[in-house]
Amino acid sequence: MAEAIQEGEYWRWPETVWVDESKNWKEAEVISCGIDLGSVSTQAVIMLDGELYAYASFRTGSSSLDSSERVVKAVLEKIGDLKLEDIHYIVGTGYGRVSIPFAHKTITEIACHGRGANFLYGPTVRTILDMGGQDLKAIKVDERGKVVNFLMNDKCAAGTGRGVEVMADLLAIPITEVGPLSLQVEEEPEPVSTTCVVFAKSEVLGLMRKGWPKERILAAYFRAMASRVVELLERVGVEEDFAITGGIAKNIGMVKRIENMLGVKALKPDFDTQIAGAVGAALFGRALYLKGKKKK
Amino acid sequence: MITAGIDVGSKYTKAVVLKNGAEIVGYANIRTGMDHEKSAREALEEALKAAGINRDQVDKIIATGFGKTSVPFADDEISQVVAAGKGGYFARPSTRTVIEVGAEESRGIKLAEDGKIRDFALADKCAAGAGSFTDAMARYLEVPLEEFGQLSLRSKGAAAMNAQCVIFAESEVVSLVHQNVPKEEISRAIHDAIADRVASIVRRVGIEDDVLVVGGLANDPGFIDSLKRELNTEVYLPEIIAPEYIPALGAALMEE
Amino acid sequence: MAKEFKVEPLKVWNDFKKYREQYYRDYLEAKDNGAVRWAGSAWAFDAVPAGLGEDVYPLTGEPYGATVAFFKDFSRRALEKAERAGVPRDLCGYLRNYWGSIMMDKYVLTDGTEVEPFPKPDFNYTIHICCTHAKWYHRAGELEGDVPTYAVDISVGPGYLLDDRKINYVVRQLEDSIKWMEQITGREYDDELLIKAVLAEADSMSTWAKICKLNQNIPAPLEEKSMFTLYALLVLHRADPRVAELYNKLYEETQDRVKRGIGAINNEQFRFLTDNPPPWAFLNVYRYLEKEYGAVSLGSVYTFGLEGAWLGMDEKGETWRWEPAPTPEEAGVEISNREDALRWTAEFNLRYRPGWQHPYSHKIRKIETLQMIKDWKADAMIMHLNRGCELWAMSELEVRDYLVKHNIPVATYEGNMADPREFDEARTWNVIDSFMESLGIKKLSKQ
Amino acid sequence: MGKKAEELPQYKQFAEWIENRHDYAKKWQQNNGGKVVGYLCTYVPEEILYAGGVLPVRILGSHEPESITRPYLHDMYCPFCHDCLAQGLEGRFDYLDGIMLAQSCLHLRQVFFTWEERVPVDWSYYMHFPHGVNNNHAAEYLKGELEKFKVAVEEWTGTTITNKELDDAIEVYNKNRQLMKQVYEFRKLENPPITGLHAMEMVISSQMVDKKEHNEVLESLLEDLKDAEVDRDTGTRLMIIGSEDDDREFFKMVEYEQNYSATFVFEEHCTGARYFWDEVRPEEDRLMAIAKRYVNRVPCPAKDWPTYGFYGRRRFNWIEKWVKEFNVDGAIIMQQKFCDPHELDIPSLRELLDNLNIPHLFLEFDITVPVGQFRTRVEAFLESIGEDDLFF
Ligand SMILES: Nc1ncnc2c1ncn2[C@@H]1O[C@H](COP(=O)(O)OP(=O)(O)O)[C@@H](O)[C@H]1O
Ligand SMILES: Nc1ncnc2c1ncn2[C@@H]1O[C@H](COP(=O)(O)OP(=O)(O)O)[C@@H](O)[C@H]1O
Ligand code: SF4
Ligand code: SF4
Ligand code: SF4
Repeated sequence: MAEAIQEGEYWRWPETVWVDESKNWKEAEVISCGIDLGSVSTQAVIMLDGELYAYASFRTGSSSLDSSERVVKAVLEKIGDLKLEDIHYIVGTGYGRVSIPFAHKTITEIACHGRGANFLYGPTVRTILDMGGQDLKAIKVDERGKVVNFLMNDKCAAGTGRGVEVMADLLAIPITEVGPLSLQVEEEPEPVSTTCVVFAKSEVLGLMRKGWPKERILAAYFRAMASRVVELLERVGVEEDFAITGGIAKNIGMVKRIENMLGVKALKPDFDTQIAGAVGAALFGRALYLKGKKKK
Repeated sequence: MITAGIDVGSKYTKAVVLKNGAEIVGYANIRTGMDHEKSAREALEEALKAAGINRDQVDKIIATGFGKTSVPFADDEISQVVAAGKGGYFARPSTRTVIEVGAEESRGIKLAEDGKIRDFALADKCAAGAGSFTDAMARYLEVPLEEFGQLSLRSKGAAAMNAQCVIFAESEVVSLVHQNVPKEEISRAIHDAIADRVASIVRRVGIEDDVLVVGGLANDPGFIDSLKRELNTEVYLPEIIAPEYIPALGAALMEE
Repeated sequence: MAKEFKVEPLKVWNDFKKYREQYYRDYLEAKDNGAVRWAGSAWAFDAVPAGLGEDVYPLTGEPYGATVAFFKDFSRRALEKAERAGVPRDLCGYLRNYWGSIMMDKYVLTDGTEVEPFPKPDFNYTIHICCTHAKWYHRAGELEGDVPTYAVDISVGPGYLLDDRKINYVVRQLEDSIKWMEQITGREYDDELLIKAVLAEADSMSTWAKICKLNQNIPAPLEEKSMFTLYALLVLHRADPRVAELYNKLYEETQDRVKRGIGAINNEQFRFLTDNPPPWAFLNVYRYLEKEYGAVSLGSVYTFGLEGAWLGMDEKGETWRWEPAPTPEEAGVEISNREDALRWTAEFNLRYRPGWQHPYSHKIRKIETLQMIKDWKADAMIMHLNRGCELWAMSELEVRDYLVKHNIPVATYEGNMADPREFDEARTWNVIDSFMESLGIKKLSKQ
Repeated sequence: MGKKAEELPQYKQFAEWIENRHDYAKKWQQNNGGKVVGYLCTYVPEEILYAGGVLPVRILGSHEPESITRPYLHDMYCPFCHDCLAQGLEGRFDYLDGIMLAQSCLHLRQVFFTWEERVPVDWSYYMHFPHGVNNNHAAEYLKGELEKFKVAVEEWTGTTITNKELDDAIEVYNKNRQLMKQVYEFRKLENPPITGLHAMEMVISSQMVDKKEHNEVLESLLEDLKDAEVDRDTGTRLMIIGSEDDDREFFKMVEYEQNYSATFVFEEHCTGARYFWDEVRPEEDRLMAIAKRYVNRVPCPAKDWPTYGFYGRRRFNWIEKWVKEFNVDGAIIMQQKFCDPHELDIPSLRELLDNLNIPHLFLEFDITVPVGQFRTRVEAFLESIGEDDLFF
């Protein structure tokens, strides 16, 4: 068996910068920006009159200031001639929202994911699961994307994005591949008994020593994670349509298991699920800008 | 007579070679790999090499540590508690309380005057009271482990930290970093948190002088400093050998 | 080297198993015949509802919760169901299994058969000793759809400090509760049946104490793992005369075993006590100790003290007496009417059940435990730091500290009586091995 | 226009009392030559102590992490009781002449017994106290316990407690309750001149100082409140429901340090209304009058369960009433981690609030509050109640 113990960089998920070249910001009435400074990833989204225009998604570094600057710089560079001052309104959200110096206002990631999912998946969305780096949120929204009810996981970070990263490292499998690989089991194994990142690690090592193939280990781990997620979801009550946002929505192994346990299919996204929070923030930014103008 | 003790820890495997139950002639420490047996063999070979002793000269091999059962070539195995107790007593006979803190576990052991174990307590299921905590946090703060402890010593005070859990501590640390709290204070807060956890376990057996701290985390001066403050008593480190070797030493001592 | 003792299976074993099986079935099927069903804590005044008729069937929640816990898969589903409905994980493990079972609308029998729907009681009848009991059934009643609940308050302090005024407080409530039951069921209450039940209750509980006492012998004729099965009838329905009869049979057989030197395990070389409800899904802890170390579990303040009747603390609160408490007959008390019967059952339960005493100070449990170690000639104490029950967790660590100060070796392992997810086998074996090694006791295989 | 509400000197006084609780008690001891008793639960009949010339002070949280209780207290006992015991073991209450508990939850009981044994104290009293306060015989039973208690206090202090002294004590206590209720009246206003932080500090300080002194400050506060100038935005009107909670940091964060305006208009917990809402109704048999007060007060969930023909929770009737009278927009259900009595009521409480159409947020408290995590939850909760104009 491979010596997987060295800390690799397998957790590194791909960073992205994207611009819709067919649009021209100079024609827009309101340019708004949302920045989602999460514990693991940071996104900046720029919208023109409420339409998606450009975004960047990076890894969060140990200084939030640098992270938010880096990501905004990246997206502006990609656009080319847009400057920070040209943006009418910037809303910060996410874990580090309070330390984004150039944000005009901060709004919680819960409201932003609600609003963002409403935009990205359409107004039929009622239940949203946001699976991020260190927390889980189950959110219920109305037809406008306004939060009706929500729950966050408490105290134990067990079973979140960070956990998957640790597993990827441990098994020496790139993070983008752990999901598909975990589905290559003939039969679902018993879930690991703890989703605590620290202890799951020892448990997983134990399974490796027992000679379990990697796909089986991943299946056992994801199953345990999924059951925690489903627990949270069922506590708010799942209503269709159901959507998953955040980074782990890209992990098909998790998505499939959650769907199976819930007996509900998640809407299929055709965009980057990690940007939902920043999209919501940018949309709120536009609303706030217009509201301010009306007052004047 | 030559004996060898091998301590297969969750992160590191240590081996100590002992002559006549009294003289340490070789030791080695390697990262625990996937294959425990292999790690144990490698650690032993390195220690033997350092001692200049051949494998067939070894009379007895005793395994301990969390992987002790997967060392088929060992003649016997003993529990970590007894190993750490024995090793601690040998290293410092005036020891009455041994505190062992490894990568994922910590424990407190109370010794009688003759070195017999009077009582012990194991920390419960949470990694927040052991070395992995500092490992994770040092990585997060992008500071080498060796410096992480020094940082703590330089701090003027501790940042306020609520997290009782490694993972949440990580998010706490994120927010502390975001608030531009100096790394020194964060480091101190983390060490205090670990010391707090360790102390609350060791207090179950009662703190009696001398207190000897062993296991890998004992190398971390920040932790030792916090622990002293928390327990409000002097604590000692083994002088004859680095602290992480004490359980392996204890295992090697089993045969006298 | 380990001595060899003769061992023999218990003859009454199957009778006990059968009673337990039938009990859950009776409760399930009672409604088919128009009988009365009630549910409540195993601490409830079991004898009192008996006056409603010959066809009254109880379901006690703790043993039911333990039965659920035994079937790991069912239990996991029940616990998850409860948690998803927002029931916190740190609440009493039995209660979570019980609520979860109601929420799934599934009832499990002792052979693991799952039956739908969950059989609703006509009423809940309980007491309140930990923070949980009354509220457990209160909420269960709500979940079941307005099943009325009655909880008797017994917050009168430990047995040795009882006085008439306190006993009256409980008796008055019991009287009220009879009227209440009459209203709920529309039945007329029969005092004769009450008297019979009260006598049977005292008989069952005292006889159990006598049986436990026989374990002071070497070799111990019983070990605790089997006693968990044997004592179960007390928590199911100790006021049933058939239960009293079974205990008398068991008592005879155990006496006989002692006379003939029959042991519970063949290699007894180490005697230990425990202190808390065990992790039900992991009774192999006991098997491990037995097989690897020839260690026999003699019992615990839990198995002996939950429903056994003992003299307990003396009037001064200084000495604990592990002597069986007298039945009405032995005490020369005649019970001829409702008042007598209620007074007897109130006082008997409040005064003589060690389990009632524990929440009223550490001192009681400390003295009690140390005395037990002496009387049962135990070498050590192995404590289960049970996250599943806050009542038995109370004073536990103080007792540990006290025993260590008295040079009694103590080991502790963590777990949960009713939540199989909170038990770590490897860790537990590690604790046990470390403990035994530290006492200089080697595995039998290595001797 | 009167003074600025936020700057009222009485608020400063409350906070100061809390911060200097130990100094206050020590000084009181010196000045009055009397004894100070620390108590662990609000079911302790303080009137009797007070009548005996003893100052009862409540032992409340310090909110500092500690590592000294785990040798004695099980991990799964609530953080509040770990916090209380830790302070005892650290000697921060070394001036106490006595400690006492009126039987409440198991967790506090263990704290009491460990304290009694491990912290030197001259006098300790464990009072047996009915748990089933909803049953008809509870007051009678309690009265008997009060008689024993009175004798014990008399023996300890070497005095006899006269009817006159009992009446005086009852009067001081009742007065305190009335005055605090009058302050609460101001919270019904559209723009209350008192925030939850100050209201809570008012109640907590009342548990730490001589009620006579407290009454004086309350009276002057009531004067000032009449024309106090409110210059903060009330925002969302919140109610807090739940376990013991004296964590002022949390109140500060919600009312003063986050993104949206919000004001607590009611605290239901035992450092709030549950403590003082009910008065002693004088009757000839003083002890019976006191017994009835404690049995009939807004119950703690530890004691609130059905008996006989009553199948509800008495506390819930109060909650319903307060929600309406104080015009509450949303509720925060606040629970000490591992607090069983509350945990057992919360599923039903949620149903109650749903039926009342009151949105609610559940938070679990520890010794220290993770302000960052809670901030996000609270802000999101407020966003879900208000901020409608972001959607168009
Ligand atoms: N391309 C990908 N494939 C699979 N998983 C991914 C991918 N990108 C990110 N993830 C997962 O998503 C997590 C980050 O989620 P995210 O929502 O960005 O976190 P946050 O917003 O809390 O910082 C990572 O820890 C990783 O597990
Ligand atoms: N020089 C050092 N400075 C700080 N911490 C150290 C140092 N060396 C080891 N450690 C800590 O000790 C831990 C390993 O301890 P060890 O007792 O060898 O673990 P185990 O036996 O559990 O594998 C590491 O996780 C690390 O946190
Ligand atoms: S068990 Fe693991 S995830 Fe949970 S609190 Fe502890 S370290 Fe954190
Ligand atoms: S916590 Fe313990 S005493 Fe209370 S109901 Fe549960 S098992 Fe019984
Ligand atoms: S918070 Fe709950 S458990 Fe803790 S002392 Fe109060 S009632 Fe008891």
